[in-house]
Amino acid sequence: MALALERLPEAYRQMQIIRKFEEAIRNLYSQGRIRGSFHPCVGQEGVAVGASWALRADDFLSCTYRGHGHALAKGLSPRAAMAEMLGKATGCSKGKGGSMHFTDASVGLLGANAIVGAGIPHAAGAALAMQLQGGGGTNGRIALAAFGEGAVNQGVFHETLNLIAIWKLPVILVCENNLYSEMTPSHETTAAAAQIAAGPIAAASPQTYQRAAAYGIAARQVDGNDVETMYLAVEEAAGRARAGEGATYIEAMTYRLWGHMMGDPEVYRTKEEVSQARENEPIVRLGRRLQGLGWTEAGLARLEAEAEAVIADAVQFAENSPLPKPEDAFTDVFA
Amino acid sequence: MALALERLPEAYRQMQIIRKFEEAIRNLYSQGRIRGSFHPCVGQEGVAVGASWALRADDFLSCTYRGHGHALAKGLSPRAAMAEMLGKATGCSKGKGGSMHFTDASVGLLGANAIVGAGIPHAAGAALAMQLQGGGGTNGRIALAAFGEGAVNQGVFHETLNLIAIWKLPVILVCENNLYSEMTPSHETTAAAAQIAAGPIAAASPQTYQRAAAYGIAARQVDGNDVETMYLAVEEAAGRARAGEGATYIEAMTYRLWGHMMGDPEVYRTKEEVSQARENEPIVRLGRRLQGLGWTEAGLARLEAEAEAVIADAVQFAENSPLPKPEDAFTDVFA
Amino acid sequence: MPVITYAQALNDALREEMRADRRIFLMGEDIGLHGGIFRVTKDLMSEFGHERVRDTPISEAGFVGLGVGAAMAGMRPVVELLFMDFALVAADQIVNQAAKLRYMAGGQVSIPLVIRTQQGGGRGNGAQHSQSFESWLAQVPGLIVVAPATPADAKGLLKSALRCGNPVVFIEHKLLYNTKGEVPQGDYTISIGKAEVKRAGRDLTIVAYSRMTLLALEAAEKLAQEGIEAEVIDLRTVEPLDMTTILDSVRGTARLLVVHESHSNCGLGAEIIARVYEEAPEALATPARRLGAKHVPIPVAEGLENAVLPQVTDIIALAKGMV
Amino acid sequence: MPVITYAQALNDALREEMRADRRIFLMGEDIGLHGGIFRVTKDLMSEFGHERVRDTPISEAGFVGLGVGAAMAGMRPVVELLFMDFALVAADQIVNQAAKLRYMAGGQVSIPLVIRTQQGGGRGNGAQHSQSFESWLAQVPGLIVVAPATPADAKGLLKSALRCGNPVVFIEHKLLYNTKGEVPQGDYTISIGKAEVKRAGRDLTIVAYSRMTLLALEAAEKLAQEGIEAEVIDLRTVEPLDMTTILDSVRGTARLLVVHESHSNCGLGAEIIARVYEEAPEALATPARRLGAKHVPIPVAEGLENAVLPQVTDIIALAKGMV
Ligand SMILES: Cc1ncc(C[n+]2csc(CCOP(=O)(O)OP(=O)(O)O)c2C)c(N)n1
Ligand SMILES: Cc1ncc(C[n+]2csc(CCOP(=O)(O)OP(=O)(O)O)c2C)c(N)n1
Ligand SMILES: [Mg+2]
Ligand SMILES: [Mg+2]
Repeated sequence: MALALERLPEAYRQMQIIRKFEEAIRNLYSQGRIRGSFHPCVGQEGVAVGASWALRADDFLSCTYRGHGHALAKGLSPRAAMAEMLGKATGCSKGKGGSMHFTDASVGLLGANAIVGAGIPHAAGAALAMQLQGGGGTNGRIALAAFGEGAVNQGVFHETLNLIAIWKLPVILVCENNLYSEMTPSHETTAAAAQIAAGPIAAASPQTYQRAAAYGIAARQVDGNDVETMYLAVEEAAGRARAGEGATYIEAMTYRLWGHMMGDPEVYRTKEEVSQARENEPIVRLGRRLQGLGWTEAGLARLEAEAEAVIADAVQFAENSPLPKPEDAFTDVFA
Repeated sequence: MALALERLPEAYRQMQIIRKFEEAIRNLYSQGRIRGSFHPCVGQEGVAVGASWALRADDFLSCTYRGHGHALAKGLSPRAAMAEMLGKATGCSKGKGGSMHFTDASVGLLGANAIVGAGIPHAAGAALAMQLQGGGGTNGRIALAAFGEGAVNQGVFHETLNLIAIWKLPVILVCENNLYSEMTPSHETTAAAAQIAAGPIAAASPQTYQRAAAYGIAARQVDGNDVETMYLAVEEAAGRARAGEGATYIEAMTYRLWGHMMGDPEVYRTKEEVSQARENEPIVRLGRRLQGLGWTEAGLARLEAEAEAVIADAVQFAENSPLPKPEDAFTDVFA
Repeated sequence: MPVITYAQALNDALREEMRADRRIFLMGEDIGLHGGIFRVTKDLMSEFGHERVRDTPISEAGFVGLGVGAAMAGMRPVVELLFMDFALVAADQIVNQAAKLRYMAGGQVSIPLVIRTQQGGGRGNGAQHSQSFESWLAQVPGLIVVAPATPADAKGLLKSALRCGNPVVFIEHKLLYNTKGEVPQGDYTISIGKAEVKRAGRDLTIVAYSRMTLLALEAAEKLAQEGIEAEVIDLRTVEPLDMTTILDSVRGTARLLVVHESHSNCGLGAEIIARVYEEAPEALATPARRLGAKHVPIPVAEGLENAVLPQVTDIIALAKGMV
Repeated sequence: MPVITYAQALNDALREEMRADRRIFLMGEDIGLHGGIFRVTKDLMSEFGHERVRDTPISEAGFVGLGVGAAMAGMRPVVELLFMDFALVAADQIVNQAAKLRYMAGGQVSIPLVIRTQQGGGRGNGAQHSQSFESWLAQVPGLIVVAPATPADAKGLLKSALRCGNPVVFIEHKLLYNTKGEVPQGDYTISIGKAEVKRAGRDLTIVAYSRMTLLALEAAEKLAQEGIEAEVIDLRTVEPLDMTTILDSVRGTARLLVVHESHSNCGLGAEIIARVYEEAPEALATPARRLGAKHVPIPVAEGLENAVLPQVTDIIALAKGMV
């Protein structure tokens, strides 16, 4: 089922929350108030919201260091997320995990992962657990793994796809193809089946979904910057998974509007490419769509302001939160 | 070019040498005179001889613990090989490597490998070296990696196939599909593209060559028990590689007539399946072919006796060879 | 008490725990119909079915990773690595994932994952099939590492591992599977982190674990014939270390020899020695010593392999040099 | 002598050696046009071309494996792992392959492969991007492991590594890249396996390497203000260990403190301590001590990370307790 029209404003607001979250971090980062690295997902909010919203609260999700959007859309509190960024005791991981490891077990967020590809088997394993607990069915619950297109060149990606296929695991694989892996255009490092012509969406990009097809996993490419398309694709995949029909691979074409991380000089792409991409980014796209449905600029600005307020509150909460105590470093290793 | 008719008797003799080599080891093993594990290649001699013979002496080869046939066909001396089996100082690796690590740098044998999949990037790396030394050409030399069909589920297989494809490396990938990985039928553990029907050669077997095709690598399945077919396939692939046209993946269908290793109770297959396979094994096949070309049973028996003599000599050499000295354990770590 | 093999003891532990706890399931290569290369999972597939005893592809990183995910989702997976040496293809999932995810999540998730494997040399399996990695794994915060020497300890520790709720690397030894010993009937556990004095003695303390415990005991018997009474401590768990038992013993004997099969360099021998000097420097009358595999890959030929791996004669020679 | 950064020193070493030896080529992520996240391979692609400076996919096992094969076929590959933590996805190729193939072949092949990487914490990069693995790698026979602390040592050791004909894990530190120091002009090398006394002192010996050398030197300056003169040895190579330099120093100072960033457990500190007690037990007036990372994953928040990683204040406190 498609994303209901009456939820579109909410989706717009959710994408704005993610955008403002990243902007706030950039701001704090440039003030030297955030440690470690920060991999912004600006421009990829459509994938995050479309994918997470098509899941149930008790479905599982694993994502990457660039997964703030997925985490927030799945239900991680912006306060706990922002406090984690600032290394506070109130952070979702008490300051231990930081930007690359957002986790919220209460909303099925198994965790973001800083090792490329490594989170994919975790989602598959959670799906296997559901299959086992459901006595061969799925127990109603499924798992989604989100990863970048660079991950398709990591061995564990393949090993896991094969396991998912032979065991018919209720998994959804969402490849967020933003065309680059760090500072390298992914088509330079990613081979694809020769006989299949480049798709319509991004001619130069590798067709990673063909890799999944080689395991007999249903695989397709979609426009990830269109939140409704994304939602529908994941919704359908979730239906298949819950019905015991196995996994679906969704290659969501998108674009990373900012650099790979703070400090990226972006030598690998032109300014024109980026400004062209801005025309097609998910928030602009959904804004146009809402205007088509009768929303005014003022109405959209109100949604944006609401998002702004959510993040301002999160920042304030984080700033006012206490630091962890040094001795807290020695807890949470074992259950 | 096809394997010249006048070389067929020699090929028959070479396959018999491999067969007798394995039989001699089984014999010694059952007497408790060989340590470690032994993974016989009996039934797979056609792949070994067809593949190795289509290479030049200065081409590179990497193979597996089940690679005695490849090693001998590539030119490893049966004496040095048998001495290695018996842990003698005259062994190809001075008793340090044993059955699973046959190496002969002088004939391009980079080494057998006891880690599933691990030798594949070594062949690719040697091919890369040739490409670099040839200034972007292949310097006339190429590399072949032989591995079992179980290896296609190991991450490094995929990582390497992608690297081979994007860098157009002069490599030949020979998957020896003998239907089983240890005691497990490989089709139970190996997913394949759903839309492609099972091939004619072994309906139940996974179509591993489709995995290669997903990287744009030319890929096909051949009858590995027919040494001429095998030779031709590798010969053509070598031509492509030398011409800078890149890699070829050859899935060679074959059958392991003995157990996975000594002591395998073979609970996973029926006696009928094995005896059926005996009709189709490479030595029987080539024998029939030679008879069609006018060879008599006596003529074939003579070739077999020659092979027997080569191995008897190798065993004698090995038995008469000295043991390594304990202090030799501490050399050969560093160059 | 019935006398059974180490392999059977492990098999019993798995069966009993699987009957008691539906969350436990197994993944590994050839563990199903075949019952495992070393027969540890014999007949478990027929009792518990294909769902709970899963033959895997040769994808160690993949199925260890699935184990991590399934553990986070409430199951108690047991994954088998056929040889410890293959931990290297799954190293990221073991070290970066299983060991760290709970910590990185601030304690929100737990990873009750048991990684069973066997290690060690002595059979001529060569450099890629004979390694001992416990000293490496003991370096990794977030992992519990056990290495039982006897059937009874193997069974009791495997039960503890399955109940403890944390990632455990459970290390068996290829040469122990056919060894036999008395095993208590009924349900019992051996505590993780508790060493055992397997032989009392006053002259020196030999600390060992896994197969080296048997060698240490054999050496102790021979030393006794020469009037030297060695106390043999079997660590059973190598991380966390039971320093209490070690220090108690060393305070009595004033001499310490640690024996292990992993390479000496940065091994548990060095660790235990460093801790004894930190925690009870006054206790030792002679410098502590350790014996591990020599610093070369493990060769195949018997004479070479014996030169590299610790032998009973090496233990005796070292012990004699200390008293 | 010109003063340049550690990153520039490495860049110079690569450039000079690549000019001199056509067998050298580089593989790694983003090393080409971008010049590497830490700028160590800056401008090398423009000088040496795409063939010799190769941007790779995110396939560490694959490209380390290609490096092994290319090395056997006569090249001198340098592969870069962006973070040491990623050695875990390539662990089989490093430990089972690069380190062992020569030995298993009875010396027929050689593996002149340099694996460059950076490790360590202090930047809040979290548990999967802050680890130090030198103590693990030092356990692996067949690997040479170097970890220079200064620009001059970095350049001289990288040149030695590229010429030595064996597998070398060349460990840089993320917090050292921007540090500066004098670097000799022209061609020079620093010998693998040679430690250096970076500061002379009579009261205690502090052994360190990589970034911990800088912390040890800072601690020594502060200790000097209190009248304690620490001798600081920079190991530079952690495998093989230069025990001669360590023992010479300890014989003079009678006190030993080892500082490293890898976890304490089974770390180089324990190893060095065990060797000193084996080789010169009479030399020490007080028990030897070591300081490594605490036994938990590396956390992100500053106060937590500082509690886990060795700090200058920790070194000072330990040193004071010893003299
Ligand atoms: C195994 C591993 N290798 C390398 C890295 C370093 N790294 C972090 S992000 C990244 C690029 C990933 O690209 P992609 O999968 O396309 O995801 P994106 O960052 O574009 O979302 C790399 C190479 C890593 N984290 N893990
Ligand atoms: C990484 C790794 N995992 C597991 C093994 C144990 N093992 C040895 S042979 C084998 C089966 C390999 O099957 P296949 O690739 O089909 O080759 P075959 O033995 O049939 O020639 C397995 C699982 C190994 N050697 N390496
Ligand atoms: Mg990307
Ligand atoms: Mg097979």
